[in-house]
Amino acid sequence: MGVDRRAVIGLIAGGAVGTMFTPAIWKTTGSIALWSQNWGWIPRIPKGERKYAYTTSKLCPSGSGLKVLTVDGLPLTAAGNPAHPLSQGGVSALGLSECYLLYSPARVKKPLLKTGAQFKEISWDEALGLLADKLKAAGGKAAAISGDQNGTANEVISALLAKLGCADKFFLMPSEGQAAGRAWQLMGGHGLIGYDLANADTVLALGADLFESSGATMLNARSYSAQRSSLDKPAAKLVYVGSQRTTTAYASSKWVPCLPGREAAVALGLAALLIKGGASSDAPDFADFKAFVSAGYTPDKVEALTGIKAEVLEKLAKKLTEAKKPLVVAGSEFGQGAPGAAYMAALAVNILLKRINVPGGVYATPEFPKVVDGALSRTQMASADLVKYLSSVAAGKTPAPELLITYDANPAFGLPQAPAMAKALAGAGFKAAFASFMDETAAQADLVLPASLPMERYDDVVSPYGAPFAVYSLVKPLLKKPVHDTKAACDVILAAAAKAGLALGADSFEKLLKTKVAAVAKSGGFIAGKDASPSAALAGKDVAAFSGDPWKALMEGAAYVVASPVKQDGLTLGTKTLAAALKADGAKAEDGALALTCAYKTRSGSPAVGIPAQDLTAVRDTELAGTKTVATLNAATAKMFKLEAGESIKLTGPAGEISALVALSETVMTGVVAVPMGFGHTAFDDFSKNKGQNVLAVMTATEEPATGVNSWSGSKVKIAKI
Amino acid sequence: MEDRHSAKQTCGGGVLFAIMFIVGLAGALVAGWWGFPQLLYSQNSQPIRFSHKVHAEAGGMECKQCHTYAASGQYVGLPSTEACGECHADETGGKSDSDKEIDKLVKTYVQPNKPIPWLTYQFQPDNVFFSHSAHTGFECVSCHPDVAKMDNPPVYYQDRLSTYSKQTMRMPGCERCHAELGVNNACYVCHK
Amino acid sequence: MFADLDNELFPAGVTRCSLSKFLLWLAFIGLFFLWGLYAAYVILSNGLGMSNLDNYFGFGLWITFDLAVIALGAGAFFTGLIRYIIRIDELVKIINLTVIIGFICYSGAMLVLTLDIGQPLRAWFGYWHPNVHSMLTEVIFCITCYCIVLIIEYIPLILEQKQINSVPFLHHLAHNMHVIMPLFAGLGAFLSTFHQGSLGGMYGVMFGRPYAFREGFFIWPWTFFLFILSAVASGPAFTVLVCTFMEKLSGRKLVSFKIKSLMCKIAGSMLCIYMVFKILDTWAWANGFLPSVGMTFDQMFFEVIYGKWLMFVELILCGVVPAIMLITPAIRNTPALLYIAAGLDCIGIIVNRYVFTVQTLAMPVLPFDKWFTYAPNWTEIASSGMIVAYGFIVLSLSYRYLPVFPEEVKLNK
Amino acid sequence: MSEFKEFATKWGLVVDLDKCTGCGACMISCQVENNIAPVVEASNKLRSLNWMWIFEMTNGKAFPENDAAFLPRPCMQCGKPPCVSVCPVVATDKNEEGGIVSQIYPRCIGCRYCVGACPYHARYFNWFDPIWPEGMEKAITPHASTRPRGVVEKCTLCHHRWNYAKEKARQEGKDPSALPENAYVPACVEACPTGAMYFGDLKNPKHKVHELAKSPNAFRLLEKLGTNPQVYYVSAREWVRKQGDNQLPAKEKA
Repeated sequence: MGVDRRAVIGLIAGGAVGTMFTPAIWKTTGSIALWSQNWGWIPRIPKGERKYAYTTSKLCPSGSGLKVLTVDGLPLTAAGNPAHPLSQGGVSALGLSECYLLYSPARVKKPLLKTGAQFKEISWDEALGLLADKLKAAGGKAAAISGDQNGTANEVISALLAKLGCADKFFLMPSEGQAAGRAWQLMGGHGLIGYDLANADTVLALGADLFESSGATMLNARSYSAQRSSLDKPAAKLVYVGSQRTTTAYASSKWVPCLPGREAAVALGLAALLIKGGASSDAPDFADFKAFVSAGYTPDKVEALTGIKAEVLEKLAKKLTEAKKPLVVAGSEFGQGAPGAAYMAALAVNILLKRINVPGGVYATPEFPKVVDGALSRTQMASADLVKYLSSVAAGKTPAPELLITYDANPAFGLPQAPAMAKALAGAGFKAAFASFMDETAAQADLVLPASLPMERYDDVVSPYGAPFAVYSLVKPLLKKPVHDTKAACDVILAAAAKAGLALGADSFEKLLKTKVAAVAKSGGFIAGKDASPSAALAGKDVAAFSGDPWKALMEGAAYVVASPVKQDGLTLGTKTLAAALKADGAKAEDGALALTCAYKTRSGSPAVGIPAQDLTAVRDTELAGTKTVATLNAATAKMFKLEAGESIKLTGPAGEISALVALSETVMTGVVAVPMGFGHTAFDDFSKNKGQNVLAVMTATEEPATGVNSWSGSKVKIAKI
Repeated sequence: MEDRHSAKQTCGGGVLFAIMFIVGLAGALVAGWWGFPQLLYSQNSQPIRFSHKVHAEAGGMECKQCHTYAASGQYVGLPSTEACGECHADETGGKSDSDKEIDKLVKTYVQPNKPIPWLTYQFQPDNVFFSHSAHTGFECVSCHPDVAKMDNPPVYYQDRLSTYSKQTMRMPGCERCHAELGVNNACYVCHK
Repeated sequence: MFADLDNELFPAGVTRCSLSKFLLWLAFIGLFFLWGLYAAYVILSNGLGMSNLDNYFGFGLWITFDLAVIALGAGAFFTGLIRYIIRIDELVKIINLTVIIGFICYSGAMLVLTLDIGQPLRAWFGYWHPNVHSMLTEVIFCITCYCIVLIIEYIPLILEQKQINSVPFLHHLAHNMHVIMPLFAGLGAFLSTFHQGSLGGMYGVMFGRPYAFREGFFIWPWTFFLFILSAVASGPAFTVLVCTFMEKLSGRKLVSFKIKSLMCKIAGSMLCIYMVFKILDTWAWANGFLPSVGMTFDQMFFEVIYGKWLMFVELILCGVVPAIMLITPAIRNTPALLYIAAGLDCIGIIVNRYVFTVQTLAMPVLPFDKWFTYAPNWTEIASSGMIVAYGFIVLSLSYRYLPVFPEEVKLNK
Repeated sequence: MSEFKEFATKWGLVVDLDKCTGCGACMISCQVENNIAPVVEASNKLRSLNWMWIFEMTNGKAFPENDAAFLPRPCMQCGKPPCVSVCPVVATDKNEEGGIVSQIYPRCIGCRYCVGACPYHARYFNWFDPIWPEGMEKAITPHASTRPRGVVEKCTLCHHRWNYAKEKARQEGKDPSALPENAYVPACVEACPTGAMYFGDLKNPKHKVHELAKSPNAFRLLEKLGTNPQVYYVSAREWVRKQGDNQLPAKEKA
């Protein structure tokens, strides 16, 4: 062998020494470290130009204006639009989610037709043809459920049903707005009601979770904020009456614990005390009212009904009397299911306090003109009760519809006694679901029509419930084209209607909205802005009426506001209805049953949206522990039921049962179990699915005598260890 | 093996060792300084042989005319396909190399309105925050290659491991200048 | 079979078990090693999320393991110090073993650290971009340097292997290295003292963590000095235990009991000094520092898992008791009692490292926060086990082929 | 321990705990703004990354005497940060005007010493690579680079927004070092519906936080440890203020 070991060692040694003096090792080491910051499987951030676009949130019920950051034309993050009166720069968890939800794994990407147990993808032409055929065939036996609470889309759908001859089968998903609207009508009120928190100096929230689920939540929160500089004493007081520390209770100066569903009794108790203190009203039924509350709602009786001590109630009444601008807002602790009587009683207190259509009081706001022939008005829509209808279908008293259209609504998940309701829905002949996400309702539909999300379509937000002024703003597409093969649902409805020979007078929703804007702009209102604050206008400041191109202004994210209330005549205190509705009040609870309350948080999404992926991080481990719902009781209640923290329990209602883990917290009143809402999805994506259980399943919907409103905020459950 | 103790072997081995050591050393130096960079960097050319010279001299265009600062100054930006299309809307049909290149541009990008995947020599990684608006006092060429005089765009060398462009200004470069000018060198001035 | 294949490789004059038996033993240890290797792969390919560490417990089993083995490996530097600098020549009979144990402990600790840091590809940043204020920088530099020193100390031992040593060049190299070994022993002692201290300092400087924070002397918190003392108090004892364990396994006498007793006398003396200071420190901490930040001694403990019993085990049962046992000649000279005392000594130091790592992090500092608990999962256990297996393998090979114990031939005649 | 210098500008956050509802809008806006990937197991708070986290406080009394509050916790941007001096590789520093504690992801080796050192749990480690649901990576922002697994991250008070504000000031020919109030506001502060958070230069008397931080209702978390945070809290409730730091039982009685 010519080369011996030494030579090889020499070569290797020389090579090694040489290599040390080249960049090979050092540069490679450095490059590897640089590589670790550029791993190909981790997304890169966009580099293009940052711009802002303005639109309105359709996913958040508060109707907030959004300021959306875009890079290279793609919407990335949403913040509150500071110039929009309903957001004033604030944004809720749902509003925040509008950008990334575009890419949710749960999105429906193509029209789907159910064949057997499976969905198959079909073309839009097929889908449209099928829908048109079904419309033609359904005749008067159709029904529609809309998840939109206020938009012009409801005009389109209700007009379609009217053309089919079943306008009475147009339903909204239950909301406070409907129940409050119904109550207002029963008292002889006109217009929609709203609450002027910004100008009030004492706000009493009766169950109404003002910053989370009740009314124009963002406007409420911003009004609250403006009254508190954190340096001086707050310019207004906020008292929360409810069975648990809700979002609103945490920000209140006082939390007055009260059994769930008993808001009416509190209000009437206060009314009795106010009248005793000299309050009166020129309402025609004042005398009857006085007699009714004086007899039935003395502090002692109220204490028995609500758990509020007599002296506490008296203090509350005193606070209201002493306040210059008191305001009482009733609602449900979870944004739905409060009895009509609660709203009526609270409105009656406001009437006694002379707080109707005055700054810092309750405002009746005008409805904007309709633009679709045959459409229902907001007031008319409020009268149709979906829970009542479906209960009747479930009981076999009313035939199931042959065609059921659901629009941005998820009734299979979002209604009380959910399993029973879902069953009633399943009985419909043909179910066409306009859905952006594969939700529980879409999953059981025959035809799923993928709907563009607000950032992909034109839409509008019209005076959300609770706003003390009429307000109109537009939703516009921020993307050049939808992320998936989706269409704006209303465009599809208009096209299908035309195809079925039921033309609704417009061939695109965008054009229809232009007509709507033109009609709205004639209402003598103004564009809200820095010098044109609706709250200031309500307080008496003159604001110049708008002139100019309203479409252009609204497309830039502005809000058109009418801040003049609807005059009231013949307003009553609703004594007769109240008396009838509350006849059963005070009935003894069943043994072993516990009052159930829920907490709804926008961060846990909504029935039609599911839990937005990024919001999940804000869901607390006191609501959801892994995949388990957490039921919260205080130590005293737990002791009564011999429960300990961490134990598994079963909660049973008349229509179903759910399981939960026990957590102890003194933020819930004795005798009440609090279960978070918005969990328990069986559809959607991994961020929603199999997370906790749906508390609506154990709720009991009860039809209130006289008002006809179905309520479930006072549900009771049986509780047992498992 | 057995004869490794012999003096001759040791002596001869020593010389051989030294020779081989030098061979190894030289080989490693060549491999490390010449071969290794070939291996590490991929060489890429721009999607279109764009001549800055033609545009700057013959066309009389300013740098900023195409490389407009974005309103916020964050990203100097490359011209959009539309901007190219303003002048090069139609194919020239010419036979010269330049004409063919223009036709390639028109056919591949302008007409279907597709973004041109230009390679950015000074491309900074995501973790760098750089604002052109804070550096307006400098000539472009104090950091960027002086392409204005170039007829052919320079070759783009990309580190295969780190994916960085070889020409990218690296942290010590930024730091040096900041230090010399007495500008803050705190981490977050340039990182995000 | 191949029973005698490697006989030629054994140190002169000793007998070893058959190769097949040895291979079987290695295979058995190898299983643990491979399991740990798989765990390491799982961690490196998916991220540290595969371990049971979490937002509250950034440090867990691995850091405890590191600190413990580094403390127990302190026998190397301290025995070296005494042997070469103070010149207690008798220790030459066990010094090789201390070097091997030191090498295993330190190289093992560094292996675990590469798993424990989230970005192993950037591990060298510690040298390239050091923060001179960080105790961890001191640790990184000292451990690396000391590990190199240990390698340098280990090499001559490898070179003394019968076959290797027959090469004149290597023989001379080994000899020359032995000659300069006192230099390295000194250097090692310096480096090791420093990083044992820095490891303690790492905790002592965490002024946001009242459980661990200590005031101190110059730039070093008291834990700096306590960690040095506790390491030298346990290292020699651990060496004795390992040696005894090897004797039991191999069935051969390796080191005379006299040497073991001497080692334990050294350990015991150091433990006495350590306990005095440790108890003083604990007292000052409980009565001086804690009240100054509004906390009480009782608040530092939680239920059983982080209960006060841990502290009593550490200070009394595994501190004062073995200290007394080891400095009492009568007890120390009874083999069983000596081993028990040495064992308690080592356990005490492990408990110390554990509470400083885990309890420090478990203790809620914010008044509205709560205690969280931590238990390692299989990936952490397996990868730590891998290091133990690695130690067994290195030690087994060294014992079989290297003249580790100068007295072995004599003792087994 | 090294000492840290004072800065002419000290960005400070003041949270009014009486106005905080615990709604979580701050957490979500932070999450989206700073490209923290959503995780399916996000309700596991021991593993999720929350630069902004909301603690629950209670006065410890039984119903109905019970009172409770939420405490949003960003990084405290301590004047003397326990996390900075411990970092072995200078991946985190407090070296810029404004006093925001930086955290440089490409430099971090992931030793988690800073995580252990921070008593506020403000530092988070990337246990896994950040993976967005397929397609959702199109909605990540240009504000913060994505972090690979194995590095530590934390609240930066949306430092990028400060950079943008300075950029804007430069373009408008204004002094970027003298920003008016609200020219720079972190995402959490912007998103807070009830306006519980205030932001500005603690040293600038024209900024509201300057006065708020001096309010008798103001306090900081764990002041006794000497971390000297730049985040303040205010509450009119004494028990809330007291829970900002550990109190010896004897002192509580006094």
